[in-house]
Amino acid sequence: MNPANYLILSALLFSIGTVGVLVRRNAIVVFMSIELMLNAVNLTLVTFSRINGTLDGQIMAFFVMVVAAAEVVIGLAIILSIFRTRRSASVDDVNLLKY
Amino acid sequence: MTHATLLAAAGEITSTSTGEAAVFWILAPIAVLAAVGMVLVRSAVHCALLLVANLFCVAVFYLIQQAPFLGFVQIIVYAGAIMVLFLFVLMLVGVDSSDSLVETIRGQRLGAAIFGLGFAGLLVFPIGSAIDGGSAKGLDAANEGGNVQAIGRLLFSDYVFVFEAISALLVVAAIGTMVLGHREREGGRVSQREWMRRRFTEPGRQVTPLPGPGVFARHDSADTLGLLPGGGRASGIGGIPGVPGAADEPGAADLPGGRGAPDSPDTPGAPGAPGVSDGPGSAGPGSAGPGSAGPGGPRGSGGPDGPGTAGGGATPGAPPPPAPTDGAAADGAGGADPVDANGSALAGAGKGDDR
Amino acid sequence: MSADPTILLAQTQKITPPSIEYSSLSPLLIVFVVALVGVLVDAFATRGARRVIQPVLAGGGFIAALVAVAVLHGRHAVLAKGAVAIDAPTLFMQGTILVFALLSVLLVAERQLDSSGGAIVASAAITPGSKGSTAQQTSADMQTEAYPLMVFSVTGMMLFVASNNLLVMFVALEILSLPLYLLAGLARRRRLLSQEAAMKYFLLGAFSSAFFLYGVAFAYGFAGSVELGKVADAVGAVGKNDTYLYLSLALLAVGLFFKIGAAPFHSWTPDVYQGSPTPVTAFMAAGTKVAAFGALLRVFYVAFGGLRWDWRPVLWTVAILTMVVGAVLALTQRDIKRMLAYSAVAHAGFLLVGLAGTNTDGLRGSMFYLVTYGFTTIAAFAVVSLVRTSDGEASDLSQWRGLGRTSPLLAGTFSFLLLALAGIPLTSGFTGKFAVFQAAIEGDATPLVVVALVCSAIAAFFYVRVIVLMFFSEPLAEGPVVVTRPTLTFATVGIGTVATLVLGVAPQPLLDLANTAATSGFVR
Amino acid sequence: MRVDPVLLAATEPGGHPIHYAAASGVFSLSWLLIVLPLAGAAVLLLGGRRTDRVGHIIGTLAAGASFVLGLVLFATLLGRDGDDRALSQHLYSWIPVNGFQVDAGLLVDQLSIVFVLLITGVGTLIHIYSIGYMAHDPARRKFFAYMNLFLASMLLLVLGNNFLSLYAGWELVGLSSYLLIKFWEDRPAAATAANKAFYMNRVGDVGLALAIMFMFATVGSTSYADVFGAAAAGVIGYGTLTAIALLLLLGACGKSGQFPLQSWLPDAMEGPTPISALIHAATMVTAGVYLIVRTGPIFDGTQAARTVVVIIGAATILIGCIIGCAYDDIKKVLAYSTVSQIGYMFLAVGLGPAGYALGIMHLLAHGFFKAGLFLGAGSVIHAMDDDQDLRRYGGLWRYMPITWVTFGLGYLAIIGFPGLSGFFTKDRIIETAFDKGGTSGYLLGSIALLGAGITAFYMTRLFLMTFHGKPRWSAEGPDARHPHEAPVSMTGPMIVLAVGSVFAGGLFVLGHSLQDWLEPVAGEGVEGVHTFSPLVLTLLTLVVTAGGFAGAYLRYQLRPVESVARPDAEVSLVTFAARHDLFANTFNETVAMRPGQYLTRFLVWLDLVGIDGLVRGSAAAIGGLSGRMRRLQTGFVRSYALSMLGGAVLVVGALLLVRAG
Repeated sequence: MNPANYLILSALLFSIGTVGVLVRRNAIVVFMSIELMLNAVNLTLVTFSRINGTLDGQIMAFFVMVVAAAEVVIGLAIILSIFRTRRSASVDDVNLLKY
Repeated sequence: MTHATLLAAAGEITSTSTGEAAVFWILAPIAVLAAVGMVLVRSAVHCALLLVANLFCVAVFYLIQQAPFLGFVQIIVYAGAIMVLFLFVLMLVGVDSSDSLVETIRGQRLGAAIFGLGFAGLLVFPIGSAIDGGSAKGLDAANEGGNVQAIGRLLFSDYVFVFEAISALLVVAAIGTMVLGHREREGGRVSQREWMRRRFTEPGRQVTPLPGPGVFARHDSADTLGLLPGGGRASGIGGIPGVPGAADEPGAADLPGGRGAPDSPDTPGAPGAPGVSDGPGSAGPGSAGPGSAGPGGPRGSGGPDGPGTAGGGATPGAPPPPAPTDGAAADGAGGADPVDANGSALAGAGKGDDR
Repeated sequence: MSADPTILLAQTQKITPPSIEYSSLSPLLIVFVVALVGVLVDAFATRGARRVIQPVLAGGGFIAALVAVAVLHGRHAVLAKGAVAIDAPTLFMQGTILVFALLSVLLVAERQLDSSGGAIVASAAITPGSKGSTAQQTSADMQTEAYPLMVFSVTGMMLFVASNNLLVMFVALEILSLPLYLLAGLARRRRLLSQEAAMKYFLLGAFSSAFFLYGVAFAYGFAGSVELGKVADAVGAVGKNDTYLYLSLALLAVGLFFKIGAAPFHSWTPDVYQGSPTPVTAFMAAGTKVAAFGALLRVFYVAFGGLRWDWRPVLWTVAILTMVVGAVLALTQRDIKRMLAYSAVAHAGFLLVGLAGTNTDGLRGSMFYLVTYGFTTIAAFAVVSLVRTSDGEASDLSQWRGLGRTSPLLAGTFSFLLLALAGIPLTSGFTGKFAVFQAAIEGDATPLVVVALVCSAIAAFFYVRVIVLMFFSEPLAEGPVVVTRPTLTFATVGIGTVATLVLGVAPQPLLDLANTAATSGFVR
Repeated sequence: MRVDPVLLAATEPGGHPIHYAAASGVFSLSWLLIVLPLAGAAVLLLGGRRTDRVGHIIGTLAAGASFVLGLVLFATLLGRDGDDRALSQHLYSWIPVNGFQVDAGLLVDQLSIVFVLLITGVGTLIHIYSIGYMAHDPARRKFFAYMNLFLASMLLLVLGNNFLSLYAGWELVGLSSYLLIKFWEDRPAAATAANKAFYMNRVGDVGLALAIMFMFATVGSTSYADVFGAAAAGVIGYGTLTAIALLLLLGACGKSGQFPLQSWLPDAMEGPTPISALIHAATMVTAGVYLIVRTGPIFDGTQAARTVVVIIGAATILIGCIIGCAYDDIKKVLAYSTVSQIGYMFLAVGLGPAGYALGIMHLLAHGFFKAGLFLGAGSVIHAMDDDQDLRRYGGLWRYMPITWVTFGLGYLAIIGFPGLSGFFTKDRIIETAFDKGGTSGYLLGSIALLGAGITAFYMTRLFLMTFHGKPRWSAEGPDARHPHEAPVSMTGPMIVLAVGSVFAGGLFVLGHSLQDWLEPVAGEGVEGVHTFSPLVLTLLTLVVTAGGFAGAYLRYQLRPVESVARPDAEVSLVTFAARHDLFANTFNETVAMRPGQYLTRFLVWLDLVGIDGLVRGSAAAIGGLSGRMRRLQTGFVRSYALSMLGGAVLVVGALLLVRAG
């Protein structure tokens, strides 16, 4: 097996993540889909790290995890504050701003 | 692994060990299935668990791809901490909340399918063609002194600037949660005596403990509220038969706060309890008509500029109306379709319904 | 890098600490430290004191950083192990960001808009509709964390334009974005809209940054490094399989296009601009645009300069789409902030026209345009925040009817700013457009300029429509009130308007500056 | 005020030496020409109601002062050598970076000073007239402010020494015109007309803007000296030059109401009458002619573009004339007559250097007589309680003798009565058109000649229906009219203009004075071979004109005029013509018969539906598009994400395609 198969796997995961963002209505699930995308990118980075023979990819994946953690904190806080107002975590319900 | 090491010593690897291939071909489908499942299952908690499964698979891939540090970090931090945070919030939001499978935006599913597949195709095929003849250098040389050590070394030499910069991000995250979650106490601490006094003297307060969710009124007494399984007042939901919002998100109001919400909007809420008075119905997307006739409904829809007033809420100068909390006002506008409310302001611009 | 033989001896050796030229990073560091001090102030100062200390601290920090930028001028180096590039374009854009941030801080610090004072919510944690949510609209408090958040965001912006490394760029993108997501949700009035803006901005921003990150990953896959210079070297090298390169370019572009609000990645712009507190909108419109464009320029010129004939068609398409969408959609807007948001989209398109020239002139034109646009747009949003009803800002266009009769000075100023946005001669809008269009013509992008001209003709229509509405309609009986005493907002409007006029009449010094910066070019 | 760098630019190798001396002495004050009215406008607009009482005086004084200064400059220019009469004043460098040279400055030369005199002179007169005309308007101050603003803009337009100043003036003129058309905004028609003028002008403006961009792209400068130098030196390719010229022409057509952008001009008559006289007859609409003469060096290089100018001019002459016959609204008839007279000017300037001076000459003469006619019309409208319908006039000469005389002189001037200005200027254009030679010469000459005939017809019709015949109004009853002469402030300017209409033409033509004066700018008018001897042609023109006059006289003087226009179904002219052989003899007659009438109707239709519809239609289409695209912004995050993913797919796909390709 060629190590680059991981790349294909992560491309698939990334795409599934994008579809998740598009079709799910629960804001938290949408956000989880974004996490899935980031995770797929991490897999790509680690694989490239191996292909290139440098550890930079792994370092980057590490940083991505930290960034993702910070993003999760902010994101969940925002989602929660909306939930407390509207009693709904559905992204479709926040559509006062339009046209 | 040893095979790979040998190859790496010889230069480059074009194929991995059989063991790795086996692991890959077992775990990759699981990872993909977990991801697909995450997109498809209704329950948000199931989604989270499937994502955890996916993260585990990927962690294993890290391990077999000479990234043991990341593999464990993935399990400990990602699957362990971040996903727990997700689950925690899910619990907060309502553990049994699940998405409706009915798509309300026209063309969204189709578009998602087309673009999703297209995007996957655009990524997978070029990558597939790029793989041929490609080779991996392997990390044996880099990991010589130990993966963790090597990463640590890089982190504090080449990447030290990013490492420093990322601290800003963490501070921002901390401030952010505090801004959105922390509420400064006003007027000093309220003593227990004061609380109890309020509990009994303020009109309309529930003196006895509230019934659990799903408990129906046993009698007509005002101190026994009839609560529906969703947590809303029986009378409130009764006013909006068949509202999809209420049906879709029964758990949406299944919060301690929601449960404790007093039925009469002019009484102050229980400590920390948000005082949205009308349950999930008026927040639901489909709550047109009677559903929006909450206390603030007429006011919201009658405002001069639809969405604007909706969020704006009570005007400071105006005498306080009996119940117009601005959440309720907004709900009213949301239900009454803000576009229609002022749709005729500009000819041809945004008239009609938004759905 | 890591294959360095010293690593092999790892265990026994100490890490040699990298030398980081802190003096050259001083603008960044000053702003960063100010942000951290701001956090401490928030923790320890009393509520009343915070509202005074924070803006002074932030403003002072920005001024100090501006001084540092000025001192650094002429530096041309890659610092911090290839993480940061300090060169003339970087310093130019950092200075620009700082000036805009300074103006925005003035707007945030404004306390005399109405009885409550300030556009930032008293306590974001209070749920709209709950007890206290009405009271907090008139409360004299504000969420003073907004200042450190803003300063953090400025840190991110400054790093974004300075990053010489795609990873740093990604981190900077997040540092600039996360505070903005939060700030978007801090409007005092119309909390629901504000929270909605925060949520939309956050979800879409996170979505787009995932694309950006994927692009970074492919760049790494292609070049083995994410340093822009090394990517450029790899682009130049022959015989490499360049699939990853093109994927990387495309995905990075998606992320950056999102940030500048180019179509079809623009859809967050109107919603977020409308919902956010107006000072934050102004800050976003001016600051983020500069930062994102700075990064875009760097990525396209430095890392992928060798591929310019390949990305040109894409850039053309996106530029045309952006201009058309922005100009056409602004026509039928009823909310003034939303209209300005679409105008921001159209302006992103005009900026892309300059970039499409793919030459030094394009660089100069874009930088100049960013300055002119930023000043005008901050002043315009500041004016918007001055026209109020009892319910907050009178953002609906119909409420602006006849404003020219009731408060001619304000309406006149706003008209001037709108004319500048429309690109009428003797305003900075004209000189800016002229600079980018000229660059595009030089760069053989004449068809693009034709489209741009048609779009600016369309755009002029809706700007003029507002002017006509203000001056040639009868005022409403219960019209909005124009606030009369807001010193800080007046200062911002004044500075923005004067800059718009001066840059329209005598743009030469700034053009010279931009020219020097552009000709000295990016460091690699 | 430093020394003009134009000199340096103009002596570069390959550059055609175009010499503009630096302005000194009194000429260094030329910026005051613009600043005076601008200051007037500023005082009036910023002063608010405080200046209500003296507003008209301030405005008039500002215009007058500008005129006096113009006269001084003119006199000083007269005292200079013929070759030394172009003075460029450098004001400041706008964007002086390498390859980005934009200097702002003023150019006082033979051409611009003539325009300055016209603009400020007629402008001042009309300011004076407006004092009386607008006396009862509560917003008179604003009216004067806008008029001052207009003067300043127009002066900027003609005085700039580069295309950007010209463009700035061009846009400002459009703005003030818009404001003035819309002045009586409570009339819906005024608002509509203003918007229409705005649309149409934008179309033209885009042309001008593009032309400037092109110039800048090819020459790297927008100053007249550099651009003309480059054009003369052949630095600009023929194709580019033609494109620039055609785009300039588009701009000129928009502003001057030429085919196919003419239809805003008659609608613009919704504005107050002094505005119609000042802006939409005498000055602004001639900006197109100015532009073409000014950019003569560009048109010199491209015969194709010049041909287009000629064609547009000729087409517009006919269209204006024919439609002019069809209207009963006094101001609209005059408006179409303006359109057709400007057509003459376009025809003249399209004929090349030989015609430049003629075009300007006609422009100046037209400025006098058309302004006079409009002011007279205003006086009539004033007297008839704001009724503009010719069919309800009649026999007015008795009641308003001064208006009758002044209007009559203007009328005689426009139809080319021997000795009056139109006779000198229009005849020369017809002559030059014939002299062009060949088939095209005959064709153009014939059209111009025919135009003269039709002009005589409809102007006579207008004149007779207004002042002669039996009154078709009554002094009693609910609709009682009490026509009266206008106050002195109104008749004064009318008299001055009438005198101008009588003598201007002769003054210009005598001893080739204007031609010689303009020669350094416009180039030498080569006295070509005459197709017809001037005498023959003059007689021919007179005959045709007399024919037109006779036709109208027979129809509208000897026969009663219905006070209500006949419905279209009854083709009045044709029945009439059938009964009267005499009438059929005249040249006009053949045009006014059935085909003519169809043509008229078709042109009116085209005017209202075709072009107008096109412009309006595209505006509506964009509006509709906007309304539809707006729906895409559904407010759902997921839709936005979908569009982003779509965009990502497109970007990735496109780049992979580029890679594969």
